[in-house]
Amino acid sequence: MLEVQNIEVVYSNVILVLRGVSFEVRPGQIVALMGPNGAGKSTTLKAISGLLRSELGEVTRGQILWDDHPIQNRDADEIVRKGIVQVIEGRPLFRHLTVEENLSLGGIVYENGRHIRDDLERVYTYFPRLRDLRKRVSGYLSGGEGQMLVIGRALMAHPRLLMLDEPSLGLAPLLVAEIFEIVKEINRKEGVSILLVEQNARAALSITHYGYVMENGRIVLDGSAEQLAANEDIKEFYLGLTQLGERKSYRDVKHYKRRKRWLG
Amino acid sequence: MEILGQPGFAVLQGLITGVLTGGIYALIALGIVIINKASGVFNFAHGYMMLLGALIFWTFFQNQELAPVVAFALSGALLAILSTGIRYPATWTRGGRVAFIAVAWAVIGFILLQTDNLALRAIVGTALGAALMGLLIERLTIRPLIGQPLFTTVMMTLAVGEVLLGLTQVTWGSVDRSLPIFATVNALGLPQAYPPLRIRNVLGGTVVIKTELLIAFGIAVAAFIGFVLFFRYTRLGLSMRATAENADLAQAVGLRVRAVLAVAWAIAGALAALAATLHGSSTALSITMPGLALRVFPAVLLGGLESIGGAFVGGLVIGIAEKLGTVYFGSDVGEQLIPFVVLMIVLIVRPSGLFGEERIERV
Amino acid sequence: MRNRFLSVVLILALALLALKAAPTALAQGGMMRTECKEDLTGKTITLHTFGDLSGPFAPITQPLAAGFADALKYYNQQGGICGATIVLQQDDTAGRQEQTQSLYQRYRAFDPKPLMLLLYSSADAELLREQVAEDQIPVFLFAGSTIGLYGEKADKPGWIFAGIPLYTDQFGAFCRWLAKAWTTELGREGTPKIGHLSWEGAFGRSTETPETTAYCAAQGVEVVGGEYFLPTATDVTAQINNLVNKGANVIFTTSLASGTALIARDLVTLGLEDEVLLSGVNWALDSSVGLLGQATLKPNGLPSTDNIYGILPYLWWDEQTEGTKLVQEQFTANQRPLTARGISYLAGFGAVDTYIELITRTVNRVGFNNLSGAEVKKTFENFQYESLGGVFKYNFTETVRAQDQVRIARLTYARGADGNPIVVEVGGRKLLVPVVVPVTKEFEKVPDLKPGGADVVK
Amino acid sequence: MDQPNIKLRVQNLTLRFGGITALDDVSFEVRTGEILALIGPNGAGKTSCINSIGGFYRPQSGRIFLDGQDITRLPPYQRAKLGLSRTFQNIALYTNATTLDNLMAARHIHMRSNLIGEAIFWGMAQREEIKHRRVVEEIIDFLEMQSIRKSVVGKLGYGLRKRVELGRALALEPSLLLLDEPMAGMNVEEKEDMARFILDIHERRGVTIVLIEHDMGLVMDIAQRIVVLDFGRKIAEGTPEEIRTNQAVINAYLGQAE
Amino acid sequence: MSANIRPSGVFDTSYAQEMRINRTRFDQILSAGFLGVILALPLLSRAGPFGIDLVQPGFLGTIERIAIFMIAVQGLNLLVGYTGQITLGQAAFMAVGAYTTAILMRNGITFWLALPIAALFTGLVGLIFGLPSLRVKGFYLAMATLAAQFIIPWLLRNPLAPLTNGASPLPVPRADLFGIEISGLWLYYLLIITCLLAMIAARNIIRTRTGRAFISIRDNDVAAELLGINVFAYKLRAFFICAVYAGLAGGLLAIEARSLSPDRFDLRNSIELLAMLIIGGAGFSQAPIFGVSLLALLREALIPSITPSLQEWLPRLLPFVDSVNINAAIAPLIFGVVIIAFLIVEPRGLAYRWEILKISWKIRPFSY
Repeated sequence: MLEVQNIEVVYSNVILVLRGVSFEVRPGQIVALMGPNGAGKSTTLKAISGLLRSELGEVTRGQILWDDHPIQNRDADEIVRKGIVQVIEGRPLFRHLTVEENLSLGGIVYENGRHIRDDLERVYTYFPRLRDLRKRVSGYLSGGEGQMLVIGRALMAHPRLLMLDEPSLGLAPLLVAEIFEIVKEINRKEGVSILLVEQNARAALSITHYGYVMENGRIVLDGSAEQLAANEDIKEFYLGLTQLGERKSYRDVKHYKRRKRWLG
Repeated sequence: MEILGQPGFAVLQGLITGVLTGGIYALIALGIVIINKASGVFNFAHGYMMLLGALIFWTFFQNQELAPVVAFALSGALLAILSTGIRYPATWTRGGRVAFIAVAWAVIGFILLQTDNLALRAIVGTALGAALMGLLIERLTIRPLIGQPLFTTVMMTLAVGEVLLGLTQVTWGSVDRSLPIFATVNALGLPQAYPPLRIRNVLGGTVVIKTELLIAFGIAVAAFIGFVLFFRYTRLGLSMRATAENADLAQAVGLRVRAVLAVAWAIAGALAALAATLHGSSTALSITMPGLALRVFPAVLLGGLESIGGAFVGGLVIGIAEKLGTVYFGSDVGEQLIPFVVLMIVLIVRPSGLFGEERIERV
Repeated sequence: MRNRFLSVVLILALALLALKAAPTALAQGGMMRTECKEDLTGKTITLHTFGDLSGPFAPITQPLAAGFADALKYYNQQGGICGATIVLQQDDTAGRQEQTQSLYQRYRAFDPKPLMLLLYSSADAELLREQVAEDQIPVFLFAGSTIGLYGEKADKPGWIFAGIPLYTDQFGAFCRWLAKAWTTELGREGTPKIGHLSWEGAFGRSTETPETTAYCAAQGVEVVGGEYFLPTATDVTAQINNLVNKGANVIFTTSLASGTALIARDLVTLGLEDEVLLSGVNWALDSSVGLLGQATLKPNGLPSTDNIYGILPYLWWDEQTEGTKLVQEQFTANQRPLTARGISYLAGFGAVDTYIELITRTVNRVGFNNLSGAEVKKTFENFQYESLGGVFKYNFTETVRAQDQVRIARLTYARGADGNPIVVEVGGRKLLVPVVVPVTKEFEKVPDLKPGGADVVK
Repeated sequence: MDQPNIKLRVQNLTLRFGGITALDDVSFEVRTGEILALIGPNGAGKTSCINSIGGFYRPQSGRIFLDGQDITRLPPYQRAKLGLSRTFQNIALYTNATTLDNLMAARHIHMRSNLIGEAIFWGMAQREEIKHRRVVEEIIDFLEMQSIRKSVVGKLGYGLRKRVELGRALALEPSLLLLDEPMAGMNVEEKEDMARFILDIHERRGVTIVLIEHDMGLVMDIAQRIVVLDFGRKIAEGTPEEIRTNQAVINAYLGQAE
Repeated sequence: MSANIRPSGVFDTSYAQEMRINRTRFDQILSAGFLGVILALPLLSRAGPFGIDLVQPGFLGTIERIAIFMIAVQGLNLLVGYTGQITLGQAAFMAVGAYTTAILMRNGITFWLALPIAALFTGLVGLIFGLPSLRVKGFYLAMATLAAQFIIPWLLRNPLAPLTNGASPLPVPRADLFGIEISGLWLYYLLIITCLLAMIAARNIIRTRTGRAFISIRDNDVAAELLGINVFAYKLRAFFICAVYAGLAGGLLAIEARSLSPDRFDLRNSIELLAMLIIGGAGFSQAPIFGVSLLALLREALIPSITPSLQEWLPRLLPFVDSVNINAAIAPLIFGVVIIAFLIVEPRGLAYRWEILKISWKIRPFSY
């Protein structure tokens, strides 16, 4: 249902960030987008969700199809209305508003606003902790609670595609597992497709159906979760395993590291 | 009967007048606060919006022949602009929207053309005109700057002020105008201001309460209660608070940030016109009006830039400080120094104003 | 809209004819213009002027610009200056001193250099005082600034000449009259005690000086102090209370249009309209005050601004003379709005007339080809002239740089034959017609109250 | 009173915000020349602890000693002068300045030039500028940042920004370095680079390091001792091996071993 | 900005060389040429030695004021653009400098001593009004400085009236150098050279220790503090420098205008100085050059020169509007519209656009 066809993104008319990225997300799928920092993963998400424009970026070539209609370079709020919601990296909250107000804002775009009560209840069933915190000013939430809140807020808009940017960033191992469990549950119960950008390849591959690896603004590798997990390069660079399948110690990293890059 | 060396009735008089003029200050502050709340922009053009708004009111109030036509055109333009931003029920067809606008326009036009009540017509016409002014300012000058440094936008409001000044000059010239709205008609057929309320023999003298200031104060109070409820309980109010805090994020969660900003500017435009008209009714409509907005800045800060209630309290505090300062230290100290001294003290004691939101900071 | 204003003006003219106390005694004969010795047909002479058209003083300066425009049109039809066409070079300072400075630098660089500069703000004159002297450009100023005319210590007459008396001198003349008229004409008891209540700034503060206070005391009038307010003020009751508490029974104001109207209004609010006499410099008697003051009526049904006393150093619109008739005709012909029928328009018109006379005399003396600022100044320094046939009377000398003949007058409203105020209708709103009535019939010389002046009480 | 080999001593630290207790009577020591890891679940108070040591938060009670000197009441910039330096969880670089300027700014406490000298720039100020530039260039070399020397850091990728931040902390020439999640959001390869840099800093420059990190593999590999916090309390302290098997830690934080 | 993009063939072989302000030949020629033209302008005017009349003397006055306001705006740039603090009181600080210079000169102290004393004194006043920056941030700080903007003129008008003539103007004596009166060309060169020195000093401050501390505070004050910068002391230092620049500009304005009044330093002027900075591009050292030139030329040269023709044909275009009203409206309308246009086209300021232009020139013919 989402098809990204060979897009190029340029910032401030000078900086070329994406050099022809193509991939697709099918209904009900969880798709992961992996790759090192600066590969262009976040930019790809922003290109889809229309958030590039506030950063002076622009899709200059290629197209993004949503249900076979092009949606590149549209306004962000319009994209949200079409059913694509991005959860931005860094867990941005309306810090001076309460948890419940934050959630309501997520639902404000949903045409039948009067169902907002039901929607809140639905979010609280996924994230029971938010119910206890609902009158709390969100600026005082911890990282994990914040992550729950932003995912909950996105759910309020009844998305058909949920895009998560680094949900595990800076979270404790237990919390990462919890969040990913909920994401999986949301995918299963709501039938929401999920596009996941994640550094934590182990966690990502544990829940995804399909994955793409990006480097330098290009897709360099793709495959099902199983295929990727079995790939030697993925093992070494993203899972930290040696050829023998054991994790190597960070103490043993040498100065003359062997670097391997796909393509160039 | 003396209070701290000054005649008691004079002190009381200063206090009462301070509270009442503070009401007008508060309304002006409210207009500035609302734009700041929605878009984070400190609006230097507010004084000029006041001038233009009040002159629109004057035109409707003064002119029986031309004004209805102007109002009719105005309401059409306003509806046309709004129709691009209003969210209709999704099921409406294009024809339905056109019909809706046509009916709305006809209703407004009917009120404007039929009524003999100058004041009613002026109020409707001004509300439309001032809201249109706000919308146009937002659309033409503020919207192109979304995502740009905040100070650029603040400077833009300054430039807008200059343009508004030029426009008022072209259209109305710069002579002072009287605006007797709170008045009856006397035997000669002249408008006669409502007599002030006099309370005799209080603290050794007579204390008077200007009726027009009292009415203005009442309107201000009503406006404030309305806005507090608006921001607390309506979806639009919530959207505005969200947009003010983080416009990029608001857009990301799907708010129509532009529409929200446009509405905020329209409201501010109408508020500017209201405050200016009330002020004009107590003295005169003068081209010096924008200077009044500058004098209200301390009130805005005193209350806190984002606080509706704060704007109200700030307005009153500045009003009272001015008048009591005048009673005790003379006008050159009272009106020109005291408000700023009060501001300095408050800012040092409470850096984000009396009711401003504490910044939530984390490292 | 135009037609309506026109009709208003016609109604006004009729109303004025009905005035019972038309002071015809003051009407002058024909208008005296010096004969030209040289025919300048085909030439152009520029009148240079800049000032605050869009800043804080704009309410009063806009009709001035209208006066310039209409006078220029009229006099050019009449043959300009000995046949030469008068061209207006006009700019706006928006009340900003940098702009004044920069405009002046442009103007002084014009080729040919301006023969005279027409200014109307005290601040501009004070800023440019030294510079115009260096560049030898005389200035005709429509404000009464002591420093501008005579320098910081008031001992150096410069290149600036004022069309109205110094504000200090105006105040002195008012004290002198007040002392005499207090119990007799005004029928008051006790002694007059004046409080100043004026706009903040150089203009508003110009009347409250040690010299004026001492002079008034010598006349038997006590000055109890001063209070100031900003043009944006909503209310001056606190200031009035302060002055009254100090014993003031007269308030003297140096402010324009809405400022004076606000004081009048708050006097009524406080119920002091009969106890406290409102008075002011020449600007306080302007029609703008009379129009604005109608929003509040006194208990007797007349506007709050009825019976403001003040200084009238020129003839007023209602005084039937050839000059006022001419101005009235042009005013009507150009369909000027009622709001412009004040001192500014009159001053603008008179200034053009004065300029013509000034240049004519200079041309007669030195010839067109030798015209220069220095020569115009020489003419100015010995300039006895009744502009517009006596509407403005000038008597400048080596040491006297300001107009110095005044009457005391009163702002009131036109009455019909039945003694009731005349009500006219403008655009659906009913209005009374403000008029200025001289209280003293004869012009008198003002006391000289600049520092070190002849009448300063030691 | 402190033994000479104690670099930093945190004594009974308690910190509250409003009603929330972020740190509850926390005490631990950092020995000179060791790498100490501070771990714990989110909201356990790790960052609050670092912020208290750095001076950004004022604890309600408890004391902090650096090299035996009580620094509890010192403002942050004074602590920096005593050799304390840190990086931030959410990168806190000077985003509109270049890498070079970011590092040069951290040389602040080592520079002596005065305003007038700077305004003229000739002589003293210029010589000093060049002297410190050399130090900074060494660090740039050390962290392999030559190619981004003059890039505005706001435009750099996340991993590079983390590295610039480490460089800036180093430019202070600290004796104690506080690293708040230096490897968050990195993939394994980048983590390896970073780990190498941290070990090099530790070995070659002899800097004592306090490290907050969630990646257990990494912590276990490079830390010499570990302090575990949960709900503002210290629940364990010891070598990686001891922590790995500590039941309280497993319950609160690690969950089932991966 | 990508300052590392340079034409190929330009290498630095020492740190000193790399630290130069103009590192490429292009930059050097451009700035030398620009300065040359500015210095040569008066020679081409009527007052010059050649007696040719190419440059209007009025235009020289405009350049003088541009030089003066550039100093004030550069001070503002250090505080607002580099340190991230906001002040709405720059005009009031200029007033302090101007009045101090004038009062000292009127008491017989030579201009050459009065000016530095005034600048330093203004710096101290700036320190006082910088004190709220300890507690207050952002727009609240702007408003605390707004208080300065009202309190200082009030002091000048009321309690200090015996020294300042109150609301009335204060004449300023002429400055002289070894008996030569500083006026005309001398004044022009004095102002240009002072401005140049002030610009260089600012540039040097920006690129050394203090400047980096300022930038640290602007970009991240918490990090700056934790990394050893005494944030409050440096904020105060920024206020001090800002006020010293304002004082310097004020002192020069005193001898240029030769007559001072408190009205000349009101809030409008402060805001306009800020507008000059924003339009020029806050945080770029060339910002004052662009911002001040644009606004001053617009107000003093462009608008007056097109006003006559507008006065001619606008009333014909709008016959139903009184021509008097049109004349009064021309200046604010044009001024406002031009600023709006510039802000929309280049919201980050002209200096930013200039940098982009230079880069695209260097990497031509590629657009990226």
